[in-house]
Amino acid sequence: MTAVGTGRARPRDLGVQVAENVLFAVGLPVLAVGLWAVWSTRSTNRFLVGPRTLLDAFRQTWIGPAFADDVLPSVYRLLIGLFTSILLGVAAGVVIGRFRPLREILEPLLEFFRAIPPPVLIPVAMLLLGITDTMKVVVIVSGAIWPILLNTIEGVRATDSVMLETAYSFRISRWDRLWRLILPAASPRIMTGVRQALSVALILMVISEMFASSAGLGYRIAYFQRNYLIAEMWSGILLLGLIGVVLAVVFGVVERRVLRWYHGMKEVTRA
Amino acid sequence: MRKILLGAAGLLGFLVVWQLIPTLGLVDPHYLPYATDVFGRLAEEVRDLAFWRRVRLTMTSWAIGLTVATLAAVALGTVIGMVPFLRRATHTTVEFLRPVPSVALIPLAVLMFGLQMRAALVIIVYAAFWQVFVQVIYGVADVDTVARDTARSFGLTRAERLRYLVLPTALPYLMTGLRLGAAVALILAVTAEMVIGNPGLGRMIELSRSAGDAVGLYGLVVVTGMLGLLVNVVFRFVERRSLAWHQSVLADEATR
Amino acid sequence: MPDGRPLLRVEHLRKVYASGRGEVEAIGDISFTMDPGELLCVVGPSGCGKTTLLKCLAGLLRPTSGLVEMEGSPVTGPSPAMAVVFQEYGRSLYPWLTVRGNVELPLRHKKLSRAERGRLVDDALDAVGLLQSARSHPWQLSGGMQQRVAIARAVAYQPDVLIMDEPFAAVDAQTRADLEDLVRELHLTRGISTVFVTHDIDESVYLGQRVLVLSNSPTRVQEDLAIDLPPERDQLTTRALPRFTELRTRVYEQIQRAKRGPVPSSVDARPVRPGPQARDRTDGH
Amino acid sequence: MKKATALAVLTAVAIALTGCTDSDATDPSPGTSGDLRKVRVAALPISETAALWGGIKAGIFREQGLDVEVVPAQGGAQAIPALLNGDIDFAIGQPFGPFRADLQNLGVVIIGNYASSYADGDDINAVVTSAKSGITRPAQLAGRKVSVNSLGAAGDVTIMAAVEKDGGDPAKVKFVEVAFPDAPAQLAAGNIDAAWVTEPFITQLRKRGDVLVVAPYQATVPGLTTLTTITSSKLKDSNASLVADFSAAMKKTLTWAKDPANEKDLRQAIKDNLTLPEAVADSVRLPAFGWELDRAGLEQLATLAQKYRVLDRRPDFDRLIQQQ
Repeated sequence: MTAVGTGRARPRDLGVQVAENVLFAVGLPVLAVGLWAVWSTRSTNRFLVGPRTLLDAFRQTWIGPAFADDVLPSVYRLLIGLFTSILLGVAAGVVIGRFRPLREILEPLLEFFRAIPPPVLIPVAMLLLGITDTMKVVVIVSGAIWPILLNTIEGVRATDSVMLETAYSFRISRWDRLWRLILPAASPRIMTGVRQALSVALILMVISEMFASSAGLGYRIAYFQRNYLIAEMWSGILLLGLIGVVLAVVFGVVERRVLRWYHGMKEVTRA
Repeated sequence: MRKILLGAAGLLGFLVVWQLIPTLGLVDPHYLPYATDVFGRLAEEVRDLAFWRRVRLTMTSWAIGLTVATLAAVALGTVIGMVPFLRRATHTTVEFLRPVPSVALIPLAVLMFGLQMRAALVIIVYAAFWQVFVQVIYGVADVDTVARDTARSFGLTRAERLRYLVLPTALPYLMTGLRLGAAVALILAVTAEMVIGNPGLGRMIELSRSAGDAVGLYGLVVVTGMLGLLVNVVFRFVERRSLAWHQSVLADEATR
Repeated sequence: MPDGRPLLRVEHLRKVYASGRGEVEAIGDISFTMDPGELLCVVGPSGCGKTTLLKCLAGLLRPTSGLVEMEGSPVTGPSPAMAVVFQEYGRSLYPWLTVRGNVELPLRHKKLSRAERGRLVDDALDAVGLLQSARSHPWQLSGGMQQRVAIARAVAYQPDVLIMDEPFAAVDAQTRADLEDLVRELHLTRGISTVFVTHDIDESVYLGQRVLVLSNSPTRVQEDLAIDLPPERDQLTTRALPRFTELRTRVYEQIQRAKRGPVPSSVDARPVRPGPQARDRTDGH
Repeated sequence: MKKATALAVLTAVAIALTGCTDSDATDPSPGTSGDLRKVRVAALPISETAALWGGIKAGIFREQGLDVEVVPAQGGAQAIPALLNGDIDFAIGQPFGPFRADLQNLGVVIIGNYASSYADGDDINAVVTSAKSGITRPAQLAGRKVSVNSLGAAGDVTIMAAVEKDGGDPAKVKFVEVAFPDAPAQLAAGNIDAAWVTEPFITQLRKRGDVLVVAPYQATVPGLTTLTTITSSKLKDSNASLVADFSAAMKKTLTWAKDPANEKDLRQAIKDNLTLPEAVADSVRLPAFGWELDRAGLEQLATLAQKYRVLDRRPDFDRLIQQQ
């Protein structure tokens, strides 16, 4: 990666290289789990469990009907909320970003809404919408939309003036201007917003279920905790972590695809 | 000037719309109280020391959490960022732990620490840590290779390199991380109070909700928004200053 | 355009920008005409409003007063009969599209069959010698090649007038010479009418059939000079011709005079409110 | 410009702060607090806690040499871990908290009762439905959506028992979790068919025309305890005198609270500690306070819980219940 320490520049055996990469990737996690396993056999803390117990609990708790009853609805709401946020955030962001007076009128207001810690909107949503699935989705949207909206506005606003003039001079249609100029030009910022929205949405999915629910992942974890089902609770935390990781990976793949030009361009200018 | 006027007009317009919605009966005032009532209540609240005590409690756990997270992130981030071996070895672990939503740890924190502030701190620190840590790693990795080689060829020690090369480069990144971390820490400070029930603004929100006190609830939402805004503004200012300093230092070096 | 009417007619064009500290006159009074198939170079000192003039021609800016007429009808907005090549190729090509995508984009709203569109794109890319880079992204190409893409895009658009705004100001000398020859070649083989704005005197003489020298503040046409060099030109021999040197000297003198200020004999020179010199971003180097 | 703004804000704050009130401020404590032992007690922020607040204000705990701090807990879920790691010394909560803690051998003991429901007359909790639902008796709850504040606790267990007793199928009741304050709105919106609520919501709902279906405690285990006093076995073993003194004070407090002469003080305590509307605080029905545990009732509750598979085992009552 760096210029330093490239003493061994001669091409090495491919197998060795792959083995080394794998070792680096799994070395620390394996070591950590090993230490954890050893430690758990000696620990007397009743709120911590060993990896074996955790895995058993995970299998028993989540593989089966609980997956369809608790996990899928949660994930479904999360995805609906996220996609709604992206759709609304980008659409509103384009309008506000393109129209300067509107932007100036709304800016302080939007800054304020973004600054509200999203979980405090849960009680408000419960008041206005009752305890329904719609409310949970609305809560997710009302928290996740701000980073997307504000980043889209910023990205649209910063669309290069020469690119815009090019579009005007070639009489490129409104439609093409939106899809082939403004949105692509703003896409790096939009993706930044979506990445932030991802973690906010996940937090809100969990919290809204801890508050007002009789099902769902968040409710289930809180339920296990209330009943001192420690291993099951840990398995829920693990599952949430896995969902977070999967979301991050999927996002990473999408981002790399959508922003391939951007990363390529940055690499070229850096070189 | 025009911007300020338009912005103020926007805020005013929002307040008028808010006031009109219950006035016109679009939404029951029990669920969406009048803006005037909410701000009236707020005006009362800010004269109540108990209110400020709650603000202090929330901001104390925020400040402690952010400080602990930042110190840990800077220490770990600098070490891991400077040693390529560690960077490679920790990569998967970091990528796995980072997206874990910190609220997932709330039940665990409750079991471990019950109602103490420490339960909230666990969650705040976990969330804020990654924001700062990742930026510090970026910052340390951003040290110019030429500058690094120069430093080596002049025989600067590790400590000197850290002091004169790595820290100045990483500082703006750190400030960005700090801004992001501060916002996240506030979200979780309030969330923890709502869910765990340790005292502060968050618990007050939960209490207002369970007492059916919509006016108080909306007032507190406004207050948390203001706090969030304050945190954003202050940290953005600090970040901008640090960037300016950074660039002016570079310019200085160039003219010398 | 067999009827002998001018292709482009500019009459008493004036452009005043309203700025915070009063009005700034970018163009005082410009009049000229251009015939079909002509290659017209516009030169002038830095900050004389060349880019403003060009934007008025292209319909990107509305003149304060005066008239721009294209084939007998006034230009009120971007016209399908014109294509612009901007100086900043890096900012006028879209990095998320391939070379082919960039060239094809302006054709999408023209009512063409897919095959016809493909043929136009291929033809334009071939003309600038970039057919084999069609699937690359602009940022993967060198600066000169990127400007070729921009030229191909303009050519594929099949304009009646090609407007080029200091297109080669940001490329190195060798590339620049190649690109100049490309413009000459396109003009000769395809007969595209071209308005070429530059601040480079040699370039204007080498490229143009006619050179329009603009004066500074208020901007007017200082001189309209026909370039009577042979149509077949090349970098070595043409530039070595004594006539080339004469013309070059002539333009140079005019520019020096232009820089010194308004010509006293100017009838139209109107008093202008004092203010900072109008400077377009693109002219400000 | 910036400085001016900052100055303006400061001035505004300063003006706002002059003439401040302090709603948290407690009355200056009479007598010395020098040799008082500090005790932290977790309690729910509900009107039932009035007895504890009132007892403290009346100085009953101080007489026993105790300086009590009431820690508001969201529920047993937070209180019991806090109890176990020594963050608090005692907790007042529903019996299912200690039941479950005992099943996990966490070392929790119930040292006394706190409040119970009424064996006859209006009870302190009930299942309420809207008039148009057509539900009039417990058996009709089968197949309907009924809300309780916390699943897997005394609410759903006694409702299922009441349904079965009335000839309905308890397994067919669909329980959902809705906090008491949210239940009226949910009921009105039709998201649930019936709601199990406490006071003041029973009164509030009946006033708007909703109907009472059943008081499940009264219908199944009359006079069932609602809140118990718990501590950790560790504290009980290591500091028996503290537990004994606290128990003595609690006993006195609950006796004091039962006396109708002190009702005014109780209602004042509610107003001081909760943000309830004045009228509600004056009318809310208070439970039957008392220190003596009804072990038979608790065992019956556990039996029902086992029957309806809310608990998979039976708590060890000899270990769990240690009446002081």
